[in-house]
Amino acid sequence: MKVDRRSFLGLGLGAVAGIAISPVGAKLTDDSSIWTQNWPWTPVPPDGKITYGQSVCTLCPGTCGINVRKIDGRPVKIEGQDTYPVNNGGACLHGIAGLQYLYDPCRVKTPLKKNNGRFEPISWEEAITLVAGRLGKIRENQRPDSLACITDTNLGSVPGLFSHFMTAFGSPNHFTMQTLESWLTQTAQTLHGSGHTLGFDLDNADFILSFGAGIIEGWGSPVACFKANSGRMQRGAKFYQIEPRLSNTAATADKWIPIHPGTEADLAMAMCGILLQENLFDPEFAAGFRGGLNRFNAMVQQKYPVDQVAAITGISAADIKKTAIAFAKAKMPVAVPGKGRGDGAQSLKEFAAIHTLNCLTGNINKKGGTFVKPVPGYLAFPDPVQDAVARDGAAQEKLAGSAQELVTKIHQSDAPVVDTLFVYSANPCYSLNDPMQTRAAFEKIPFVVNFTSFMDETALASDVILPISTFLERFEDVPSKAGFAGLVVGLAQPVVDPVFDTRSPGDALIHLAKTLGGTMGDSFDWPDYKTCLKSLVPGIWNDLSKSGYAVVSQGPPAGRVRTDFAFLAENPSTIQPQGDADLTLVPIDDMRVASTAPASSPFAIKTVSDRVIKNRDMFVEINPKTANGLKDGGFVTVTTPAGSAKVRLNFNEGIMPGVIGMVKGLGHTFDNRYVAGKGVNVHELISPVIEPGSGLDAAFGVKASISKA
Amino acid sequence: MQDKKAHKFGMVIDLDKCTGCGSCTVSCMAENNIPFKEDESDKKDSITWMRVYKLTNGKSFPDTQTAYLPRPCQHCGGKGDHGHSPCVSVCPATATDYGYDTGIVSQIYTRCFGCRYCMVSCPYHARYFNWWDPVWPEGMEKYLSPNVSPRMRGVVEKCSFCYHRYQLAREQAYYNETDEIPEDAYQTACTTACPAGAIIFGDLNNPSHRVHQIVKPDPHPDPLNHDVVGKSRNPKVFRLLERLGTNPKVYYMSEKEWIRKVGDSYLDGEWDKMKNHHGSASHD
Amino acid sequence: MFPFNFEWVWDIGHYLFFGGFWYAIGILGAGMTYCIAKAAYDTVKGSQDNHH
Amino acid sequence: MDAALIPEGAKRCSFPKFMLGIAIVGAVLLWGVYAMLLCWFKGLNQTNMNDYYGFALWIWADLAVIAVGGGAFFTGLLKYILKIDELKNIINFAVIIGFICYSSALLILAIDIGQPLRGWFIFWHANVHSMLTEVAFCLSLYFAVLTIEFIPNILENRQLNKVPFFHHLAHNMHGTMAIFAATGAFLSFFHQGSLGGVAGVLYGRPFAVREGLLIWPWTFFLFTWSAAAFGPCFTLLVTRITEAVTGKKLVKDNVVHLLAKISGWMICTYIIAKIIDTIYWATVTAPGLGFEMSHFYTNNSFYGYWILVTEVIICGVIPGILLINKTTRENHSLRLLAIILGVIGVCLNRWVMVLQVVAVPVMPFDTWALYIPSWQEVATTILPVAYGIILIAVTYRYLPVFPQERELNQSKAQES
Repeated sequence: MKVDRRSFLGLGLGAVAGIAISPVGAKLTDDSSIWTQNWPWTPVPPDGKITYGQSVCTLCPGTCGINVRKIDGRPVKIEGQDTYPVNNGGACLHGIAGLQYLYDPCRVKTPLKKNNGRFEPISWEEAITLVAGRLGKIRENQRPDSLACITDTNLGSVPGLFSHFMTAFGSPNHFTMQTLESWLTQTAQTLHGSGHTLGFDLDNADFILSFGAGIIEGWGSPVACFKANSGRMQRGAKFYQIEPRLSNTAATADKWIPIHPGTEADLAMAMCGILLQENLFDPEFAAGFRGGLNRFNAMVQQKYPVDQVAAITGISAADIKKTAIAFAKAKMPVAVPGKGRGDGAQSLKEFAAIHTLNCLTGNINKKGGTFVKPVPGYLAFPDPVQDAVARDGAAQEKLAGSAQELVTKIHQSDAPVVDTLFVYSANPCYSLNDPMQTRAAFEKIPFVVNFTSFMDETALASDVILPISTFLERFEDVPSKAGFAGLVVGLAQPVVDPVFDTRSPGDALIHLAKTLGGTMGDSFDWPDYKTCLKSLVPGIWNDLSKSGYAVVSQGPPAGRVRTDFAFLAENPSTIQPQGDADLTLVPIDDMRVASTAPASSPFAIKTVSDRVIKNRDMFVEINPKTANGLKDGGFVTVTTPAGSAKVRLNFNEGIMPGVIGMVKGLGHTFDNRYVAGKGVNVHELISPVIEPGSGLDAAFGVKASISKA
Repeated sequence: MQDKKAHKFGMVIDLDKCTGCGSCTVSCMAENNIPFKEDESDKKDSITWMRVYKLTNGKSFPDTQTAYLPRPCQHCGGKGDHGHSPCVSVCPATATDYGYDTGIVSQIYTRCFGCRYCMVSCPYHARYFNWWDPVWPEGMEKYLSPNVSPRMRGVVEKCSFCYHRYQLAREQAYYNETDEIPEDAYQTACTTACPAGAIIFGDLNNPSHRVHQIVKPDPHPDPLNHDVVGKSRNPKVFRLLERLGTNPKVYYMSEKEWIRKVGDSYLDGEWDKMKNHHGSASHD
Repeated sequence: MFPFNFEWVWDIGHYLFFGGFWYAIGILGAGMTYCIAKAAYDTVKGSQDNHH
Repeated sequence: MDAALIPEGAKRCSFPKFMLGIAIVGAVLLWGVYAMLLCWFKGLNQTNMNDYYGFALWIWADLAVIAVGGGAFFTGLLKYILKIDELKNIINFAVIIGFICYSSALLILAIDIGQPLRGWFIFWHANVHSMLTEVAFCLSLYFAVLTIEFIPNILENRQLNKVPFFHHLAHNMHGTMAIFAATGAFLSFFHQGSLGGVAGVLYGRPFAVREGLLIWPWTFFLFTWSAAAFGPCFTLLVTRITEAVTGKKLVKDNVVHLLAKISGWMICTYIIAKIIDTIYWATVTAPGLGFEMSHFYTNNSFYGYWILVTEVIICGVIPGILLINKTTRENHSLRLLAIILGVIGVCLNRWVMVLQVVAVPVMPFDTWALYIPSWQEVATTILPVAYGIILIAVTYRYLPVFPQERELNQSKAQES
């Protein structure tokens, strides 16, 4: 057949018409829509049986009970546990995002050994043998005290096991990071003798005078504090917040009293003076005062006259007086120390002065008061078995008063101070002031063993990494701490099998001790950590295993409390911020940003305001009056004696003129694109200042200048 | 099966208790399989069904005051509370719908073709578009919940008042052979997460529920603006942009006048005339 | 679009909207059908004309 | 080379020169196509739109091309229904411009939606209460009408017209065109209106919301009216450009003057309505919701009162007056100025009703949101322009678009 143009056109049109009316088009159209609803790269979570697992969150000192919803054994959601006596339902954002830590891109998946600056995977057996070999040599050289250890806290059986390990090994050099709990213990020890710590009955107090404590910024046990804050509104209890910046806590307070940063101790001293002068102290409680109340009184009257303190603090004399009197006249007043989360650099003087206010009111160990309570003693550790080498080593003097002081010492010394360092659940290379110095110090330590779940800054500076299971994958006793009034011990339990080749830190230590053998093996005569834990908590194991927690104490502690004024009567000097620039830079604690280890989760970072982080740049808060023609949002360089950083300005009418603030917990440098590489680590701009006497870092801030970048 | 009596699920958020901690936002993200990107600092393309806004009274130091306002989808009943929410009435493909039995504004992801008209219609910015395909870091997709399907790119999503929890509660009620869904059997993820107890959720139609008791919704239209129904008779309680007539089911509560004022727009001097007007009851 | 779509409601909105729609479709369809048919008819008739 | 396809008696440039022109514009077109493919395959993250700017440059482009494409329906209405016969000399071109505008609008919509493969849900699962549904239905149908109106012109191509069936089809379609045009006018009225309704029904957006008649807010009528008023301006403008490019006079002055005069009166009446609407909105509607007018025009770095003045006075009142006044209308330069201002005015109006609507903060603690389109958005918006130029070039070359072309240029050819 001859195909001419006309029939060709006809055929073409016919074909088009034919296809158009056939079901092919409709079918393809329908298929396309179905395909877009089932794109293979969009995950479809498998369904299954719903079960729940209970555990305790250990991401912060808050120790909240959590409830994990699982689908066919796969955890899908963390929520607060309604019956847990710390948080009573509810959880903070970090805990709720806990599952992101389980699958975190920078989880350490297997033991690692550093070889020429690069990590290579090794087996657990190899790793333990490697560490044991090193430790064996140290003992051969009769220098067990050259093993040091930094843990996040000293409470609970796992830090206890590290302590046990150190003692058995023969080293006094076990340090903890500075936490609110360590401050409180130190304060209680100074004023009431060792073995004490402080708790605050915020649930019942009727007047809370907070010296910068971020009651809703993560201070203490955050969820418990949030609840206390809601509760006090319902009760009509008064809440005064004294701090340089209108924090969220200050914003919900009945009264916000702005104060020049770092002068809180002076204010507290002046208030003590007013209470003493106006005879507003409790004579009955004062009967237990020791160490020179009169001397103390004379000193504060002389050194902290209200007018002078008014000038120092920037609070009017009338306000200081009014506040002090209102506080003293309240039925159940509580003065709360610990700026922000309470774990930053502060001074013992400040803590002691503030707590002295509590002591003067006499509202101690009463409902709605401050609890001077014994440090948790529920753990029954057997005495470690020491050989001669260990006994000699353990008798040596402790190298430093704090982890910060240790690091400073290592950094400054030419001779090796520490041969081997253990780090557990802490990130000193990030969260100590001047982390550059910390990293340099770590360089100088020949062998760093890190027990960690995450490849953080300190892990990167370590030589061997022993990957630790997260709180969702292991057993651990978790005592309440950080100013919580009672003592609740919770049981963290595995809600899921370890996702990677990780172990409980207790198991790792037991394994290590057994490999070392000898008295070390004898000291760690447990088959595994779970058995060990059971034997350590004989009194409460039943409660722990049955209900997941044990209430060891609640309500006011019994017994008389003695108060020793010797420390304050000496009038220790107030630590001044370093430098001579015009502005004072202070770190800001933001509830949405985790400031210590582990770092924030991707979800938490997602909630952070675009006035804190924008793209990769970070903001500093500044009062517009202080900005001197610089623009809101503009780039500036902040310079302090420790260093400088390029940041953006965030005009905030809620920060005192002359003060600039930077959120703590950002500027991580490890490999996690969701969390790290955003902003600046404020610790980079602050050098540590060791407080004489306490050995603690008291650099609460630093003098800074800003200039257009 | 239709419930005998229609529910009207709603929320009261106590802004004085709200600490701005962000737990509600994270709980919502974890519950509803909301993805995250490397950079979430552009809040205009960051999916947060529950977003917490920071409020300020605009005064300078030291009189400045701040507060936080969590903003889920307001589940508007629309003008006159007839179910024609701003978004539902504009969706061309019926991909978002008003549940007359629950008062919940739903979103059908597989129906939505991404025209974004609903987002333009919503003055609360409660609606979010999936500009990207959701991607989880390797292995992290294991925590995804099967109760809420992850969304594909190119569709709009928003808070559903955790509708899947309502379905579970209804199933449970069915097993228990009752029509009644107890107040605590259906609570949204943000409510249960809030550590400050600032969020209260329940049935606004049920006098035994706390939301009803706090809000005391006025069943009659506001005599000043007939589009507004369900105004609170509690002088401390307000709704966002109530004057537009969107009739949200999310109520806010504060003792502070400046916070209540910042919830809506007022002409100069208008606030003082209007602030004490709370529904028809006050005129009785 | 069609009464068998589940979101279809027999209400005034649907009567008016789809009434208008199907009416317009009808007019256009009928008009084009007429034109094509008439053109075909004219072509057949016209081709005879061309042989004149 | 292609002489056999060129209309009889018409002079056209050489084929290589023509192809060179097409190639240049084609390059721009390909750039647009590349951006379009990026948007389809990578998703709308290629744009600078965000959750505040769900509607942005594309929706503006959509509204603008439909507004200026309104010349087709309005000229059709005048020609076929009101029987103003002079307009037969420009109707073909008006239809082609309309066809380009509407096909562009549909293309942009296909790029704009997040799930293009499900775009047909708007028909299948139609929500009759949505203005956008009305837009989609009327737009698609009216595009069908424009295609029907365009077909006879195509069939009049010298070669195609030799096919008897096509010849008859073209003839018959001309005969029935009044019915199609009437349907088109009806559809246009609704979709132009519902595009206005898109903004007007947004009662959550005090900047956009308007009271109205039954279910239709005032913007519904204002949009229809403005499309009818300014559409012919665009037809005249494109005609003028085509004349400039080809260097020929293609439409007689009396036709141009007539259309310009009609457009002028439409603009004047529209702008009076627009001014009344603005005053009512600014003094009654918005304040009733708690908003002072100044809220919408201050506290941001772009949207000021200038935009209102430009849209209503400079690009509304002025072109209206220039076009109703015989002297200014018949002055070449002033007429050109008027139609350019008119086109800018209607485009600005569409911009305001889309982008300023979403830029204005509504919650008292919200902030202004400003936006700059990404290159992908710009390229895909220029794509239809390139496509339009090519289509006009091809149709002008091969179809008898301008019935007066021969007459107007014969004398000229003889003179030279």
